[in-house]
Amino acid sequence: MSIQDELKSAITAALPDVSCVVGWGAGPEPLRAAPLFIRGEADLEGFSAGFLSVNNPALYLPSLKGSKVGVVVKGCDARSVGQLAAETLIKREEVHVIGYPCRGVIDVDKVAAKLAGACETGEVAALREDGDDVLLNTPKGEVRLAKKDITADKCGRCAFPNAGNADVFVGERCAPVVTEDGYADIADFEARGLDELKAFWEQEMSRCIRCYACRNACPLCVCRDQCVAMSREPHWLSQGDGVRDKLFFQIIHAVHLSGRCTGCGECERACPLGIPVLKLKRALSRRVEKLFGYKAGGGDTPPLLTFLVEEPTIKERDWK
Amino acid sequence: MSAENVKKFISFDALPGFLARAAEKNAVYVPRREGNAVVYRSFKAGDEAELGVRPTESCKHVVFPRGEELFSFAREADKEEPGKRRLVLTEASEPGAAVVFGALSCDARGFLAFDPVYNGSGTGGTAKDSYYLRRRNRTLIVVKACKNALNTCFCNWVGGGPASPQGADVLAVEAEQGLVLDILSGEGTAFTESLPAASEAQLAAAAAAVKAAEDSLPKAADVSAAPASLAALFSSAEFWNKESAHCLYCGACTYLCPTCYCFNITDESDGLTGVRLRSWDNCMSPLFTLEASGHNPRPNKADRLKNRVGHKFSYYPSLHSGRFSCCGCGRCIKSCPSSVDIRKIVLDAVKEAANV
Amino acid sequence: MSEQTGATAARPVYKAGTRNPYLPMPAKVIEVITETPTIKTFRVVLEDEQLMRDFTFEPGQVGQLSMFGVGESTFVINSPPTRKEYLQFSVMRAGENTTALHSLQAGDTVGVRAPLGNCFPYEKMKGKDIVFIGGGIGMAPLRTLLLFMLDNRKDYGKIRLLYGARSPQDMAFSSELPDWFGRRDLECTLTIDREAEGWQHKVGLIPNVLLEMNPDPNNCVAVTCGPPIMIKFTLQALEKLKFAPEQIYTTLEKRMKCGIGICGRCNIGDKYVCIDGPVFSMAELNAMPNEL
Amino acid sequence: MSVLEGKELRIVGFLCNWCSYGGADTAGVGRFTQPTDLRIVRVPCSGRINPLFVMKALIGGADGVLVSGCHPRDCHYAEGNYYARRRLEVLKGLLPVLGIDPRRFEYTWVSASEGQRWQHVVSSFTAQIHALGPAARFTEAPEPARLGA
Repeated sequence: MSIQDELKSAITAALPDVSCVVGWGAGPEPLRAAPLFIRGEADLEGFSAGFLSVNNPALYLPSLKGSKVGVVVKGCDARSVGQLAAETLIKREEVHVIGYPCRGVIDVDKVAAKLAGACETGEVAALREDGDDVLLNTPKGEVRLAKKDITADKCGRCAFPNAGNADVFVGERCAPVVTEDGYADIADFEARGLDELKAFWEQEMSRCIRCYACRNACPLCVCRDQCVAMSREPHWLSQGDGVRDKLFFQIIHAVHLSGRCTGCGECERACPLGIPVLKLKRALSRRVEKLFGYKAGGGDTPPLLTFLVEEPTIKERDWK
Repeated sequence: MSAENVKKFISFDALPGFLARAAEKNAVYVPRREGNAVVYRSFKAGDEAELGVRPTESCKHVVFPRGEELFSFAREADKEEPGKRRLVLTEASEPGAAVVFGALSCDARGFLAFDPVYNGSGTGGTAKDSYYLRRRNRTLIVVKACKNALNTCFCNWVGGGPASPQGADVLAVEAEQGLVLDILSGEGTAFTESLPAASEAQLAAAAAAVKAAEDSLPKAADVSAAPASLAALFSSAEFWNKESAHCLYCGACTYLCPTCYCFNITDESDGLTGVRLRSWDNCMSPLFTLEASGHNPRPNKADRLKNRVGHKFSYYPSLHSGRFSCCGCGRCIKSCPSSVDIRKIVLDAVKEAANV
Repeated sequence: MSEQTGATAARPVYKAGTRNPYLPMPAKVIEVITETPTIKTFRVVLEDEQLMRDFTFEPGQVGQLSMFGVGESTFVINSPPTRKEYLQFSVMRAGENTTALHSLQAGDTVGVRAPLGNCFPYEKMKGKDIVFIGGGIGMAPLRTLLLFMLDNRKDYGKIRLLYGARSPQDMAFSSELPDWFGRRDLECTLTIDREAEGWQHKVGLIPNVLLEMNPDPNNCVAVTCGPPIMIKFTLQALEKLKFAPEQIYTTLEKRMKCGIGICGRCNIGDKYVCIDGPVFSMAELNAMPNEL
Repeated sequence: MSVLEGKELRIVGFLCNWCSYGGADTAGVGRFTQPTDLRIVRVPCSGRINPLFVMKALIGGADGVLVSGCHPRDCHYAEGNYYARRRLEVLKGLLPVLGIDPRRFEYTWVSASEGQRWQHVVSSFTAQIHALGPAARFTEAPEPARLGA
């Protein structure tokens, strides 16, 4: 049985006990899938998990709290489920987690870069997977791209490709791409120097349209309806179009995710203007990992919700 | 053909110089590639306009800024009564002239959805939005016709086309290493005055390009039943819950949309001074309709998506002679982080209503 | 771009000097009345004397009150157009702006954008009996029409007022009540939800008291305003009393910003409460989508 | 000599009510000389300090931010400063990636009796900020001057 069929059987088996199973189905264009809410076997027809399964279905779980639901997850999505459960934002026993080995997902922006000059991604009429490659039907003919060249950055540093906390796991577990996330991207980025980075953020954030897709796509941004970004009391942000306020929102998002972010990258993927907002969260994750050895998503108590009287890893300034 | 109807031509080589000269007189906005996005930026000499890849955002912010000062206020010391403060209101200064060069046809048509509303149709013309109107009147729009359709394009469903002249002052069609310019307004005539007339060969190439672009669009779906269908489904919670299940109710669709015109008004103050600001608002946000009492007429994302689609394909047409407030640019589909497809919702609604 | 030579639709014309509909008129607060622990009434006069003299409005129209630096919110002008010394607004403290408004004192400046919206169809009501049914702060919009009718008393038949509040302390306009009771051309009924010491009027929920009053629907119009739950049951009571939807008027509240039908948030289907309302007949509301 | 020399910079201090605010008061009562750049915001506990207070100050134009609370084991509310220590220590990781010099933010502990320690902390932190100079401010404009332009 193929992975697809195995997943479908797992979903079918789960359906009697859950109100729906969240997975992926056909999207509006060949390069994009859409989250799929499977409520009955009829909905299963369009289901597919694989290279296009970009969206993190854990996003929907807090809003479905109160009834048992199923969710099909990649390894990174499973980390979000784990973190939500660790923070009691969902009840783990209310979620039926179906895992499968994930070998990476597409980054449409990388496809756009590969096709630059020839056509836009929106002109791709069909996509077909062929082993380690994809074949794209474009107005300029068939284009073959290696999956590794158009796979999301996060997949290149994936240490958890197999949903560790799955209730049902189908397929053979695959080897992690790396065993440790070295945060080399953040180190390289920081090496650009303070002045350049300040200018970088000013330039990037000036594209921001304040749509809050980054926030609403974040599975751990659970207070989005009462977000401080919209609050008038206290008035953290103006509604203006200035770069400073837009950047400050990203700071709010990053700070609120410190010790919680699993690095699923949905914030950055959701940004219609391609602003690399994950960097700020990763900078904090790196620090959390270094100080407390904590990787969000494993189910342990988040490090900022606890403390040690003596903190062996914190080297305070002695003011001598 | 009268003199002002002569089509002009500008070669791609001559374009940067032409735009640089225009930028001396007006703010000129052109699409520019930045990272993975294409956004409208004010043109500076030496810039390259991106006229190939279609802009991620619409150009509506040139006429309808994301954040616009309506007026400022200050509490100034009263010279006559020491210790007292006097309120001073100062209206925002007049905007200057602007040019958008390389807008999409759907972007230009988007303003046609704004126009009647901002011209005071709701109040019988007694309250016109002076801020919008003056910018609208001072913004010249040069449309760059699309060469082909994207998967998400559906301008032909709602009365548009890749080279529709609606809303444009100048319509530019790519041909022979340059642009053939169809001049559609007096301002367009003045703007292109320095340019030579297009040759027969250039005109023929442009006509062929338009034909090819139009042919690249799949046949338009019939959405004429949408207004009645959406009205009929207003109370169908099941339908809207299903259509909105994967929506994450951010504002990407509304803020990228050339026709979404809703706004918020907030005071942003700092001590004794401040501004009343008009900023883009988003009907997908629960705060849009949340009342001070805590009551919200649209508490669920299903209610809000219903309003968004209903506004474009039912309420607006009922108020504005059947015109949809959707220009079919497809940005809401293309940039939706959760792949919500407004075409599917409208078609599903038509189908569902027919079954009821 | 007035001259169009092509197939494009012309832009709407902008004439220099077009009135700025967002600019409030500064107004001086001349009196603040504490009605209840959460409701204050403000009497304001436009600072520009000419504007104040020329200011006209109809009963039921609303205005936006500005606290500069905080924001704007919508309130009915609850003084009648027949009494022009000041404009009166009653404000229940609920959110940021109403809290700021409650800090106003006589002599302070507010901004006013008014009049906005439609009005009660007082012409159509001429020659008819009128029943006002107000709950809590919902009395404010009724006050303007009630006083207007009392000032044009001969145009209307029997006028009755049923006004209810949770407790005697929650009853707004209490300083005016003796006057209203003293009138022979107005039948006044007050009610509170629960028994209170010293209370000499009715005790009971508004819809029940209304049924007890048993107004004759014949040639009668009911005008009601109050919290949603009260409206819901009052409408049921009116239906029981055989009032037709065309005979019932109410005035709605929505979150509003522009007040002139542009900003897009106060719609119910294709109707905008700020311009097509706030006054609607039940018949009109029945024809609109159910999204209150 | 720089025109900025001798000029005050904008340093914001968040001090807990029970220890560090008292410590600053002790320093004042003891007439210990200290630089005057610091503007103090008194908060109930260092645990009350939302890391966003620090960020808002830095983004809003502060040249430096200093947080001071009760010494570990001395928190008036028993554990507030333990949580603060973790949060603020983590926050330090965000500054460089934003292009903000991490030396512009420090946290420490000063008790109500440590007037002298307070004087030392303020003086050395102020000197540190003066050595860095005024912070470059993030633009409020919608569209900054482009990189390289």
